[in-house]
Amino acid sequence: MSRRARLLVFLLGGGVLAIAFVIGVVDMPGFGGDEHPYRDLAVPSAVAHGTANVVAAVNFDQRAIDTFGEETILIASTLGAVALLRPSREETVRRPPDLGHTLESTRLIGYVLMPLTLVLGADVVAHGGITPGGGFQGGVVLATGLHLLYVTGSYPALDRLRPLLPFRTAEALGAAAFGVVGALALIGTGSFLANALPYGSFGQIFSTGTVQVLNLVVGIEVFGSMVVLLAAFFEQEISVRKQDA
Amino acid sequence: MIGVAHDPWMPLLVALPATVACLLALCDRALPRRVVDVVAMLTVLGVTTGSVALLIGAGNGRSLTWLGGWHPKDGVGVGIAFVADPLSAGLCVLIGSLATCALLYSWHYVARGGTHFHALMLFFVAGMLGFVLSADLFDMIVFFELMGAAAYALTGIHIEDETAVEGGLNFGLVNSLGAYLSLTGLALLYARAGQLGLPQLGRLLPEHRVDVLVVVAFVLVLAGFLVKGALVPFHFWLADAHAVAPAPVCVMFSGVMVELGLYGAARISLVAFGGVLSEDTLRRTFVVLGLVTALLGAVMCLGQRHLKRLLAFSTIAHMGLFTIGFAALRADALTGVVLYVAGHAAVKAALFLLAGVLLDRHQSVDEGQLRGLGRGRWGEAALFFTAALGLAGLPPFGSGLGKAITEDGAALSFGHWVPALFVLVSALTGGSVLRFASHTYLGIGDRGEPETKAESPEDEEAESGAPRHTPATMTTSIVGLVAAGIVIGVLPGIRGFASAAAQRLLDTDGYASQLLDGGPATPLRHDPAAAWTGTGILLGIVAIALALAVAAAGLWQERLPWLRLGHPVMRRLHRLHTGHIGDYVAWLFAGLAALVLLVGLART
Amino acid sequence: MTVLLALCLVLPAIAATAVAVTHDPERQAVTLATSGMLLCLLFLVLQAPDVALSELGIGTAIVPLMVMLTIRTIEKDRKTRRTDEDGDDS
Amino acid sequence: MQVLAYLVAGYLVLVGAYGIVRSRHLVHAVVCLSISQSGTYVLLLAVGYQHSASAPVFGSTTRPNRHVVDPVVQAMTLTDIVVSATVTALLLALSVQINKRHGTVDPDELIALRG
Repeated sequence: MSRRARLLVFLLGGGVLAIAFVIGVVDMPGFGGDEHPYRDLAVPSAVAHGTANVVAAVNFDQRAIDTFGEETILIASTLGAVALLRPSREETVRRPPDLGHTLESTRLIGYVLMPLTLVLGADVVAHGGITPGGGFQGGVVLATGLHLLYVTGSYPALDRLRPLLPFRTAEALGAAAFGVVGALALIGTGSFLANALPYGSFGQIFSTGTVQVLNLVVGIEVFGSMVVLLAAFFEQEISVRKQDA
Repeated sequence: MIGVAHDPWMPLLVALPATVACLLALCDRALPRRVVDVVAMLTVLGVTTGSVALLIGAGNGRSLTWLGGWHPKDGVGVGIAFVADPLSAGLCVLIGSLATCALLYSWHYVARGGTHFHALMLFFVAGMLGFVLSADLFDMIVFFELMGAAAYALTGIHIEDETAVEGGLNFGLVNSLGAYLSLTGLALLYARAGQLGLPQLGRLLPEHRVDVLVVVAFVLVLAGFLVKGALVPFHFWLADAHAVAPAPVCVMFSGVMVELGLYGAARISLVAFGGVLSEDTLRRTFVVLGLVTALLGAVMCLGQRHLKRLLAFSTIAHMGLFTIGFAALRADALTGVVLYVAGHAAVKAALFLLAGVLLDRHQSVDEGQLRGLGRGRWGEAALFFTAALGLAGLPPFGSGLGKAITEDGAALSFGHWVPALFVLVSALTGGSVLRFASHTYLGIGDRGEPETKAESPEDEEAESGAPRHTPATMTTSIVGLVAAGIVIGVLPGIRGFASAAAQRLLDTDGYASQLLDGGPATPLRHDPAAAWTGTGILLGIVAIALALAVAAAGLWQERLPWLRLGHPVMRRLHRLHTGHIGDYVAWLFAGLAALVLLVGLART
Repeated sequence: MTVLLALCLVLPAIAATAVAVTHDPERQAVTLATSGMLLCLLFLVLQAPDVALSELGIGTAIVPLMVMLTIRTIEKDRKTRRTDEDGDDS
Repeated sequence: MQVLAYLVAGYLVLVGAYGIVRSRHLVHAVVCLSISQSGTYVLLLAVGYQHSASAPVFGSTTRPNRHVVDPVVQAMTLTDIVVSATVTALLLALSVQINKRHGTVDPDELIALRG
């Protein structure tokens, strides 16, 4: 279709759908109402299992299979992206040229902030069950913290200081561990991904049973896969070249 | 009284392939190639035997497990359930066996290093199994995304082939947009019902007035599944993705992934929306979708010269037939659809693997270039012609039996145009494949004008550097699939299973009572119609005769001038399938708008 | 419906419109990052700290970085392709 | 003003799709897809919101109580943000390879190649 015809078809379809959506939305319960039946079930179940952060309880305890699916999507997509970004037959990977020049101030801020961010990320992962955040958010903070190296130094510095094998191992073992923990819970208590560990007193770090274990596992996996994913994009951009011959 | 069986081991069917895939992802470069093949094959065989055990465990009733031990109390709960009724367990067996054939075929598949082919295939299998077993709407969408992510990567895995990467992107973008629209629909349902499980939604939705919100939520939730099921006008991505994906991946796409779209739409429409949308509304909506899809797919299939694209449109046409069979909402028609899906999967998988063999040997699957190159390979030609006749509904084949029973049942709901349509579509699709086979293996028929713009560029990259003679693993998987196609049609036990699967799908009250209250399942009726009938065999023969006529017309079209009339229509339809991502999204929204009007009007 | 909440709702809509209408590749990453930041603010106001932190990490840091790297790879490849063509023509 | 949040969510989904339809650059189309998905986050969180309710995290100062925002929608949105990041990464990887093979990332030019 021509651009104009395509726009017309879309506006027609989108318009009718938008009108139906608006009419439908008016019948929905008002914004900000206090009628949330699922919350009234989820909050006591989370408290019963000693998990202060109810979102973490829903993610890792009550609807844990969703998070299992999510982590499997993460490793499957990272694997797919790495496979799609591999150098093709007529390309080679050359040592990245060291041509970046960074201001002294950014270099200083980078070196100061990097360890800080890594500690913050580890803290967000560790306190997943009791404070906002958790395995996934902590893993992302850790990955972005590591890439401060790229901002401060240059890509060769980043390339030297983060060998990929440990991160690929972290990613694969983290994702596999999620299934293994679920299977252990199945053997232990007879239902997959059940919260099998004893719950201590409410609000403590280790009082949330398998929620804390799964948080740790997801944190490791997300840290690994984000680094591997960004490394694939960096490599494609900086060091993959067509063979000259 | 058949009580509900608790089977807590069910989630291992999903966890096992995912975990093995993670370990393979780590060390598949370090391990020798044969070890990776064996590990992947063992995993898939384990999954298949587990699915068969699940099927036997479910028997004629259902087996279920509440994950994490979160059982519902008086109808509502926080947990998610995995349910295996005969239909979902049967689909798990289909997924496992197709994956086994695909991996057996790719035994000599020298995928370049670093492609993680086997790990991605195992993630793909895990995603499909999770999707089939889950009884929670959000969980289905999560596994829908997992299935999609692995499929996008597998489609574009041959990055040296420019059509593969483009097909992968079209496939990825449209399917993801469909999944996000399903999520929007889910948010609307959650706002009203406050629960996410299918049986819970089925019980809570009727407590509110049936209004525009229900219609919009129904259409939006179905969007992702209609896109995956390649129903018109959401089908455009399928031809692009199938024409370029490697043969073993196409086996999984056409064999079972596309059918899962219809399975998801069926399960949600019956269980979640059964109480708010009348059966007439569902009938009218799905029969219109099925009719348009079947006709467009069959006509487009006729005009294709690229074998994989031809088979892709044949899949779209058959999806239309399955949708009409489902739309009848009758147990006997659904029994036929279950058999038809199984038979079609076996035959279509065999044809895609044969396409892979041809692509391997001649680096092209274009009808013009392959003309006469297949002479002398009688074994391959025999397999090709048998599979093509099976596709057209030859009586001993499962697809023939499925077609006969489906058109018989659907005719009671919609009238006698249904058998005519089934015969016409089978003839057009089967005829196109027969024409291709005759051109390639017999070298007969007109020279035909050389393809002006070769559909597939000549230097289409060889799929796998396999040696010129076809290795044994490839032929065994193809022969196995064709044999399975026949066994499905002949073995009486399979018809019993199909009848149980159909009745359990329609028994939505039993589904809800077994899941939420642990009540007994209603006993099944014995369905005598699920067998070879006189009219069924007769219609099958007519379809074959028509298919041969279509093939002959295609072979010698220069001598039949009146065929010229069809060319302008064909050209306009062909120009509609542009491959432009903007077009696909525009058609997606136009289709959804039309569906909202159709469902809205059908309801009043 | 406080004024703050209404403002926090309208701002991401404006940012999203900006992203949808800017066709210039260089500015894709920046507009996406601002849209991610505004969404993060909205999620904070909607009392969803977990989601805000996650949107901050993904929508503002990692996805825009990937978008920027992809665009630079594409532009670099175009430049080398153009210099090769100039090389052949001259 | 009861439905402003829902309308903004619907608008985000539509404007993302509009961006894809009008796009001249594949990366722009992928970015608009993630914008369209952020519409579902806003709709989910708007459905779960409750006036003057606090975040669903309890601690030493806030005793566990029911007067909190719905945590389930937040868990669902978290899962979708992960899905958004990963699908965007896959589609960006594909667009890099498309540019390598076809020399262009403009959908109009891509279909001109295919004829």
